Amino acid sequence: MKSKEILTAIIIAVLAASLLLPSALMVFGSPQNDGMDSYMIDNGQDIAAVNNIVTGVVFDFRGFDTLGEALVLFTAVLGVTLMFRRMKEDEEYEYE
Amino acid sequence: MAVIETLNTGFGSWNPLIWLAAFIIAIILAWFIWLRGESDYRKGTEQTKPFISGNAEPEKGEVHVRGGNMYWGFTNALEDYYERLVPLHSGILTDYILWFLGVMAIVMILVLGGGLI
Amino acid sequence: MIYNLPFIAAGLIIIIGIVMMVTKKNLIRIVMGLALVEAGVNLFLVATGYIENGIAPIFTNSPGGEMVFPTVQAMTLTNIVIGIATTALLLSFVMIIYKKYGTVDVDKTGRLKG
Amino acid sequence: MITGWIMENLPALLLAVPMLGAILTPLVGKVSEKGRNAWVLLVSLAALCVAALLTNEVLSSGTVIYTFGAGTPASAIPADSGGLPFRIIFTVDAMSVFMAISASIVGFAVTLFSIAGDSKMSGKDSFYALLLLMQVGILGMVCTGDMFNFFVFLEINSLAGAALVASRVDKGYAVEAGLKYAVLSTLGGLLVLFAVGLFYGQYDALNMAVIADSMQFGVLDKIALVLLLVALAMKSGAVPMHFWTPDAYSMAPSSVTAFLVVASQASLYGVFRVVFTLYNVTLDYATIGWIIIILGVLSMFIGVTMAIPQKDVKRLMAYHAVSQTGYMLLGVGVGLAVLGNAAMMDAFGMTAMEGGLFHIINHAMYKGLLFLTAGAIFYQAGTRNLNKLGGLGHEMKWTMVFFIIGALAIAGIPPFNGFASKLMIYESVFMFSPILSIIAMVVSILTLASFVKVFHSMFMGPKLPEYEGVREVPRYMLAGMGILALLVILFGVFPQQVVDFLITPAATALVDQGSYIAAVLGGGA
Repeated sequence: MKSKEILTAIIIAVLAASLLLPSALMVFGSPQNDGMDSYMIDNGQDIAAVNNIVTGVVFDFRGFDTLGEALVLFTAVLGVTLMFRRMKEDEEYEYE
Repeated sequence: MAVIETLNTGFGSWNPLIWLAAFIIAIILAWFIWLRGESDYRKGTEQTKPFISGNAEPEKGEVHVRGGNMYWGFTNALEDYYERLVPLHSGILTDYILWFLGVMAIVMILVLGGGLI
Repeated sequence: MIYNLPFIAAGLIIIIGIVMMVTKKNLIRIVMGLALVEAGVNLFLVATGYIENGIAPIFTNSPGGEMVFPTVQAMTLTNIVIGIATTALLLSFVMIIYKKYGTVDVDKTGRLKG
Repeated sequence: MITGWIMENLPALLLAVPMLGAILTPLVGKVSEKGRNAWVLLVSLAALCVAALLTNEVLSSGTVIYTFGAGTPASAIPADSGGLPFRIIFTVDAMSVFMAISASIVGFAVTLFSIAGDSKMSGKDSFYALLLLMQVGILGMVCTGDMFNFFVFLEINSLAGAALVASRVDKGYAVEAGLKYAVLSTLGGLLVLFAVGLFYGQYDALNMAVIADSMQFGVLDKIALVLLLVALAMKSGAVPMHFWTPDAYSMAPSSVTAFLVVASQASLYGVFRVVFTLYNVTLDYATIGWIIIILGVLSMFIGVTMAIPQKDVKRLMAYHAVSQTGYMLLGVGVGLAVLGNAAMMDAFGMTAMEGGLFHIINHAMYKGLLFLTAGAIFYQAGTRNLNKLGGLGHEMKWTMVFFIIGALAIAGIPPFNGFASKLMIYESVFMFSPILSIIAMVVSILTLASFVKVFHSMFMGPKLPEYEGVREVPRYMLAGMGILALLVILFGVFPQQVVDFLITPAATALVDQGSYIAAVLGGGA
């Protein structure tokens, strides 16, 4: 099992390097601005009629994502109820 | 007609309708041969019983060749290969995650290192 | 000032989560590792939209000045809810596995194999 | 007027119909069981109709753009956006409708099958709601033109899938399979989200067309590419990341398994979309192409050799699903490897891609059919163990016929649809590299061999005493299988029409990055 641990360490090291590489290449505090976000900040009050721009993004500009988020929650609730349902007598299959 | 149904693969073509016609002709032929079979065959009589030189018929379950018996020779011939391959499917979640991350690490090296080589 | 520290922290949290997922033997800890990865990704997302000395993108009583980017914050909010839903479903799986198998050891729950 | 409204809002309706259906299913189920079955059937039929209308619309008049929340949904850049698409935009091109129509057909057949096939199960309100939610996830993934939206639908898809895999608890085995699927796909999904964050940090954009337009292929883009590529390839079940596939496919109810095949293909669509639309020629296409080819060849070979010694029929078929995914990766990988070379692309690259894409819809049909027949066997015989089954052909004649059709199609025997796409892959890959083509043919032969085994041990042999009471399955199940069997034959007999109508536009849409960008951003890109 020694070689497996070494392999694990190598994999983790490579992934760590590649996930930490962005922190060396991106500059914190001055993001790239191609106009999308500044446009939202400048015009969000007019278009979405909100003072909190994040609210405007969540419920208007990207409202469809929020619907998707609610669906994920719905999915998880259905999944959990499916797991803890009362099962019939001979429903379960004996896997061999 | 022949042009419409022909599949062009870029190098040649293949016409499934001819195949289909051959298929249907083969089935009709088989049906024809079957029709000419023994006319005194009667269902439910002793004719339908298997004839095993007068010996008693074994249990139905023993006659049937089960799935596990098939390709025994194949898997036995490739035993070395299967002995290496099957244990990889260990069923342990941690191993599966490691395989996923391992492939990701390899591809990461290939793609990021591609500029250096 | 705090040069790129949030990005480094996000990367480190993700890596800690991944290490936890591949080294721990308890299924609940594996799910916790997943939650850590998710936290790291969330931190990374929020950090990409920060502007130095920026204020929250809220105009009510705003002190004035540059505002940080709102899109990533909205995305993070969405992802937090998705993460909670996922974690809840996974933990309920682990509960059923414990009920049926009597163990949450990852080595002993690997019964489907080959 | 109402037709005009429907035609205008087709992309939204494509999702809204199953979404609303899923939310109302538990409520309808409270009223009556029969009503719920009819409701689910109706919803999935309506979704199929919408998908067909949308396919017709896209193939006749080009890419459809749908902007959520803007004044007019059809405007690519909404009036209030200041020249930038900051709202969520659905970009439905030929490739998207190709995936959507195949998912909807399988979804309808699966629902029809499941009405009778899962009647022994409890908790069916949640079950059907989750089935429809999974359809929402798949359709959303293939239609969206927004990276974060793609992630959200990916999560819906994998969570609903995991819950459905675990739905027949089966003394904990099914839950174990569901846990493996859920953990791996959630980890993959989070890495996809990290890649989305990388794109956002560089280009301040989430729309695929905008990202594709400003793609630089710097170091960060390379990292994002690897994260997206490997995570989505894992979700589509490519070797050596396929380990969850046999577990999840074998323990899920059969109707769900047939649908999980489509869910995996939606992730495969994600791989192709990322590679071709986001990066296209900017990436090092030879390297990435070869990576995809190697994944494909490994999938084909290891998948089929692992299938041969299996004794659980659904596990065996699951390994074949891995193996067939390899064909798609091989075909499209060859297309990618010669992407920048116009002469080679004309000579065989396009044909290889068309073969790979044609195989997607063919695989969805025949593998769905095979899993449904396995489900019919399990429904009647109560076991999936090939060492126990036997002699079922005497009573289950229709199931046997459907199984033969599916098995011949997957083995690439003419005149069924598997042959058509495999022929295209063999011939074009032979021009690229003969050895790959030969491997593909050998894998096909091994596939046939292992299905001979399955056929013999399930249907042949004397009537066994333990299956005395076995009868043909109910009509609904036969109808579900019949639809898919009919399509398998039709696609096999008229392949050129299908290729001309669906596949060539899809392959062209995939390769032609410029027109995708132009459809969203307008003008020459």
